[in-house]
Amino acid sequence: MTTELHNVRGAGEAGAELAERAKALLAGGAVKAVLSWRRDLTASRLQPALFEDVTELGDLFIETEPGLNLAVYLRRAAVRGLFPVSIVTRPGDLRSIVVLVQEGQLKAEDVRPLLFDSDSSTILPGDTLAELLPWLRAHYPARDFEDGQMEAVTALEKLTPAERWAYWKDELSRCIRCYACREACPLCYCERCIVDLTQPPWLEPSAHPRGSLTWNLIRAYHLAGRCTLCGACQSACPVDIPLMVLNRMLAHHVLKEFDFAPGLDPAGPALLATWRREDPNELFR
Amino acid sequence: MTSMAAPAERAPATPGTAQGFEPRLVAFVCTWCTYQAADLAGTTRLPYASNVRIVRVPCTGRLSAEMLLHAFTFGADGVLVSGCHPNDCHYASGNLAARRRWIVFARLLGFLGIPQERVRFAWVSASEGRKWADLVNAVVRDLQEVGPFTDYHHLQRRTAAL
Amino acid sequence: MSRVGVFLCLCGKNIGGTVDVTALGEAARQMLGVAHVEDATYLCSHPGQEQIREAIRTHRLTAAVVAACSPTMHEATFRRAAASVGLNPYLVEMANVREQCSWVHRDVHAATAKAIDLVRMAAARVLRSEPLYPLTVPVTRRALVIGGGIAGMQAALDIAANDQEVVLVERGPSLGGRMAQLSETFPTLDCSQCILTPKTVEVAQNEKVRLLTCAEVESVSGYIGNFQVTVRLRPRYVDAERCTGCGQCEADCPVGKSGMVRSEFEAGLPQSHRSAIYRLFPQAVPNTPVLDPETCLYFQKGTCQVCSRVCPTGAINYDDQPRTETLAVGAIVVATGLEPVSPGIYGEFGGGRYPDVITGLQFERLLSASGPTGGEVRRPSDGRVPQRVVFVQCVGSRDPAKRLPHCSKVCCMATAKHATLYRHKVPGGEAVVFYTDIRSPGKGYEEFVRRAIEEEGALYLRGRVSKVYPEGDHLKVLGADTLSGEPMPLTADLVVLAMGLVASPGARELAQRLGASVDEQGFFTEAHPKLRPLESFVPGIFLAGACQGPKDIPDAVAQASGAAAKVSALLARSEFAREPVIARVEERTCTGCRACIEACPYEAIEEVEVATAKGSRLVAHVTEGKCQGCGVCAGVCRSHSIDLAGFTDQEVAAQIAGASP
Amino acid sequence: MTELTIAQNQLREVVELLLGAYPRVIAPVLRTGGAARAGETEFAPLGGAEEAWFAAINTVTSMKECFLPRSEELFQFQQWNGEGALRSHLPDEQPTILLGVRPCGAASLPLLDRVFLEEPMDAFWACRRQRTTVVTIGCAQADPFCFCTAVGLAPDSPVGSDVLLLPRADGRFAVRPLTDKGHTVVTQIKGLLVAGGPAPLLLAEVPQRFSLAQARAWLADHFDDGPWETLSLPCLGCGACTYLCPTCTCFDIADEGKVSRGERRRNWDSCSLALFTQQASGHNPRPELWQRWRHRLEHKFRYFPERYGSVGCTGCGRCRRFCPAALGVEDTLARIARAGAERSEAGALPKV
Repeated sequence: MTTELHNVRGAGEAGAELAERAKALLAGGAVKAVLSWRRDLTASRLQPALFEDVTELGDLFIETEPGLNLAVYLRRAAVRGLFPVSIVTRPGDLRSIVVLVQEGQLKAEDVRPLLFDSDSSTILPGDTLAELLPWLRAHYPARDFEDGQMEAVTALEKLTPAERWAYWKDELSRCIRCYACREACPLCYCERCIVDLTQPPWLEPSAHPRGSLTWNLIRAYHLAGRCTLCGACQSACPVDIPLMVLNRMLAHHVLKEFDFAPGLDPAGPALLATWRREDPNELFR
Repeated sequence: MTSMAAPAERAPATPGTAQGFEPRLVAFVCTWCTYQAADLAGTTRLPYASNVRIVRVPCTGRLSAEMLLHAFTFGADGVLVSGCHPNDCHYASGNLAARRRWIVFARLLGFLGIPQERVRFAWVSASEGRKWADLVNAVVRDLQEVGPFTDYHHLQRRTAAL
Repeated sequence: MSRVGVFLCLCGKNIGGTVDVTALGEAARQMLGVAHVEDATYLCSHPGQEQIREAIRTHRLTAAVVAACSPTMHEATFRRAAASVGLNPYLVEMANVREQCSWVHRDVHAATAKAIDLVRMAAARVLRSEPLYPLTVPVTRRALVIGGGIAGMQAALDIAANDQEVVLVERGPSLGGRMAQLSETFPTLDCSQCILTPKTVEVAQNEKVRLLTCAEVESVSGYIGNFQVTVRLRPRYVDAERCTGCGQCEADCPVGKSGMVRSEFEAGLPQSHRSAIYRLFPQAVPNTPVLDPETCLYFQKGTCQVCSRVCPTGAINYDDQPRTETLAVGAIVVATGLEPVSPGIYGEFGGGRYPDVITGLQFERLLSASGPTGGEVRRPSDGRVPQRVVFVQCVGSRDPAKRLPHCSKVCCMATAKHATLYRHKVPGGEAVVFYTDIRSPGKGYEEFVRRAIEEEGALYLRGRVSKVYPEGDHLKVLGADTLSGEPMPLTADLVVLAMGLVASPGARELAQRLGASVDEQGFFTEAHPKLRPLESFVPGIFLAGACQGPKDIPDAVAQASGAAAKVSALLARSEFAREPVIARVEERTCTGCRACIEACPYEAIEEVEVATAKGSRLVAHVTEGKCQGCGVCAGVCRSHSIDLAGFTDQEVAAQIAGASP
Repeated sequence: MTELTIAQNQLREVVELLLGAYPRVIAPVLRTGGAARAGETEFAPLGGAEEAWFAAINTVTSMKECFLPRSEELFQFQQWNGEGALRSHLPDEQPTILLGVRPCGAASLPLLDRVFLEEPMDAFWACRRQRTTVVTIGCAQADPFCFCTAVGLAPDSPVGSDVLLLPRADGRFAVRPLTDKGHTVVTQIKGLLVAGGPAPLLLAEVPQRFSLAQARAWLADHFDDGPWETLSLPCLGCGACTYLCPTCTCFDIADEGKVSRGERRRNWDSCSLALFTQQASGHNPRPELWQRWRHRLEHKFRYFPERYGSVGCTGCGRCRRFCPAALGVEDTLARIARAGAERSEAGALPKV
């Protein structure tokens, strides 16, 4: 059953190149460690791993499907102690690193990202944010909304509010409040999540439908203009809640309304901390 | 502890007077513009629906999305946010920062299927007592149409008998 | 244990006539934390206030709810009453049951139900309130005025008149600003220099005013009452202590004799020139010349040194160095003025290309008795007296296409003045004015314009000019009379463009250093367009004169005096008290994401390093003196790690929950 | 020897009979909706027999939830000046049948009984346990995450079940009532049962990938010096494994509403979450993620057996199957068991 969901991707050509690039960085002393994947106990899924030794790089794998975002490990003391580190990323992952830099959580010089592009199945040239940003900007945010990616969002938008409410009530009632979505998100780095605040208790901590609905609503809202659509939250969710539908809807909304796309400019503004006089005013009577 | 007797406080529980459903409306207003407009409606004796309960803050920029949800959690059928008109903010740009926030938040609520009648936003300046009265009447009327927000209030308890 | 007292005001029949105060009192008695309930006919009266004081004492109340009129009306009254018997004033909360209840609802049942909710909300809120104490901020009793034009000088003199120290910083070598360049002033046509010079002298002689010329503000830190300003002083190369202002250096400078360098003060008129060591104008204050190393032969080629040889007092110092000085001031007045738009952006008029197409400011210098022509109107190309002058208005004003949508306000009057003075000086000459609308509000202004038209014979044409080009030794002006709809081609000897006005160069950079903001034309933004026109967004930084928008002399002077009054009020005490409604950071949970820093309209939040168990990290820190208490930071903080005293999360949450039974 | 059997394709008829006999029948149902994954099931009260779905290897959330809901109201309260009132909410006592549990799920019940039925006894747990009959279906299939055999269980373990249905090679289940409640069930469905001759069971192969003894020995020795930071590196510190775990019992008590009126609820809580051990003083005895991962292992494989005599794990594999980072207790146990084995050979602490 679940083995199909987390396919192990063979190293392949891109994998071989990745190993070489990682090796060069590690052997050359440019980084102290490489954050990538290795196979788990039964070779069923890939598991994050920190490689400090060149001789171990034979175990290095790359997860080519969107899912766990290794950038989440950059806040770990064990990893920070090894800065600068190289980190294997997909575009959404790399953009989350850009947001981390923008929000003062990370210094650009502490990471040497390697970027896997699933469209071309290649590891792109360059291993610094500065080198990789032009490629990101050339392809994003357009790629986030092309092809069938907006299908689920559009389908929901065609429903009546009552139908949408029923849909989300059903989906979100499944939430067990394990916060895997939060812990898997590189941008959910709050020292104390709003949901854990008890004085005042803004959000109900209980896994009843209302508590779970408000939790998931606020989670998405707190990522508005920040979420880089890496998909880590949804893939982490043990009960398979379609969180990416919410995230993608908001990402598309802020692009349309505010011409805003996160994770492309480490010196850019934060969407909800800034404003423009020409922001739309239709909502207000 | 005695039984669940209703305390005297609860006697006149339902706001408003008219027959039928009387929605509970919580309004978050800034102290410089809309609160003054509500005062002006009072000094000019403009009658309007009694369903509104005002929470006063310095600036609409002070409000967070959690506060609006909190109002629903505590029984509101609708929420209204109102502050100074764009460019008239006492704090220069607090309402402009708020505007972005509410555009995004309202979009999210709409996508979840919460009817737009339940969360309203307006700019009402200190001189617009009439606009305030009309606004409250209009919002209350809309809420009467969409009915009580039992979808949310009664969502709490898990129905599956596990 | 909290003991809340609830005080219900009947306000005669104002409240009591609509709200069933007895039922309200009974309901209030059931509310959690309420220890005492009483009512009165008029709580705001002296006996009413005494009733509150007495109840606070007798029932040992720890907080109070006053259900009465709007807090705008009497919050201060009741808070004072509570404070007088030792209850912190911020533990008094009002429930607005008059303006927002009894006056707007007629049904007793509904109004009473609402009043109960409002009292419950207030009681729930005040249970979560905490005592707050006024913040006191020490004040450095010295002001800084930036800009030595008429506004800056007026502000400095007015502040000094209150016996307060002022430092006046001027970028140029001497005082006077734009006004010094004007020939006569509208609508009285008195000589600009004549009324300006006494002011400049007064500034120079005032013991409370310290004048720094060739000086620019390099950086500003701190906040209201406590600014640290670093000023950069460019070298003058002339020792002011030794210089007697005899003018020998200026007269003998070979650069001046060569006529190679046009005078900036003369608005770059081709007839004008200056020396490499010079004063802007003869009456300049200070009267010490300044040496311009860009044009000085010694600095450029290593030769000459004529000035040093001819100086009778040995005041020339080629080794003079730039230096910086840090000033501690409590308030800042910005008076950096304006400048005309460059005519070059209107290629169709040929300004800057054809010598006889000049700007209004250049025409001022042609008219000025101290100007390059000695006050005779002679055209730059050949020195002939122009027989027909065409004045074009709104060049660089009211032009959204050039991103100059604003009206420059003074040009209509300036052009009327120019036409009048031209007609005085060249009695047979024709003055033709192309105008958009004539804007002449101001005392005696409209009369002045009418005089120019009716008595001085200026020909006013409502219309636009599409092109100016040379034809022989004349200029062809392609105008159109928009009233008749007729094209109106004219031949002219001289064309004067009434250039639009924008903020002085560097205003935007200065605003950044000050933390203030400017609009698209570089004009400083006032804290409120109607009610706080003299204040910038930054507390303690005030605006005077044309840095805020185009202004004529009386407006600039009036605003300067107003700003000075604000400064003097601030500097009158060694510390000032302010409302304690400010933001505060919970450092333990702040992640340093910078959202609040970006969102704060006042730049009141900065990153500071705090020690942690594992080293240190950056968190937000609120500068109390800068924070204005809007709470935008609190609204944007995802982890709610920044809160607003007086409107805390706890208080607002309790109030919201209190709205339901 | 003969035993009671039923055809494997007659399960729906069983459900129908039980629906007639018990007010509440809970069984795995196919999850509707979802983002990406198909074929997953969860326990839910059945509206009709057709809803039951026994094809999945296991449900996503464990059957624990039928006894310890993710969130439940304990009582409602109200207080006003000087007075207050409570209204308690014990679960109903309607007979309930829980059908389609796997042996690794049923086996957790005796473990949890020790926790909840100890004094002071948990009335909510006791009530639900008392009313519920557990019908377990042995496993004909396993996936790479199943590891019941490593913790002393098997695809046909009877522990905790009232009735055990075991797949036989002849396409029938062997039906084995184990308790009085189980016999009652058999009576209810006796019309479908046939006495059959002996036939071999067709059970899943669940390889034993580590030695529990070696892992426990290592745990006992390396609380302080184990390479915990390395072992726990993939762990994100979420609560997914604990919430899906059939033997995790931790809960939090939360009041919802306001001081004057609200309800007290019991919610699942997780030792993986950073604030789980946060104290009012601000002190947190397990602030680091690796400490929490260590605690989870030590609790299940050292403290639990020390106190109750058996490990607090049934090898269901959910913690690894659904871990966002593909970690899970088996991963760590296998690594440390290997380390324990190598150590006993080489006498030194090997790299994990």
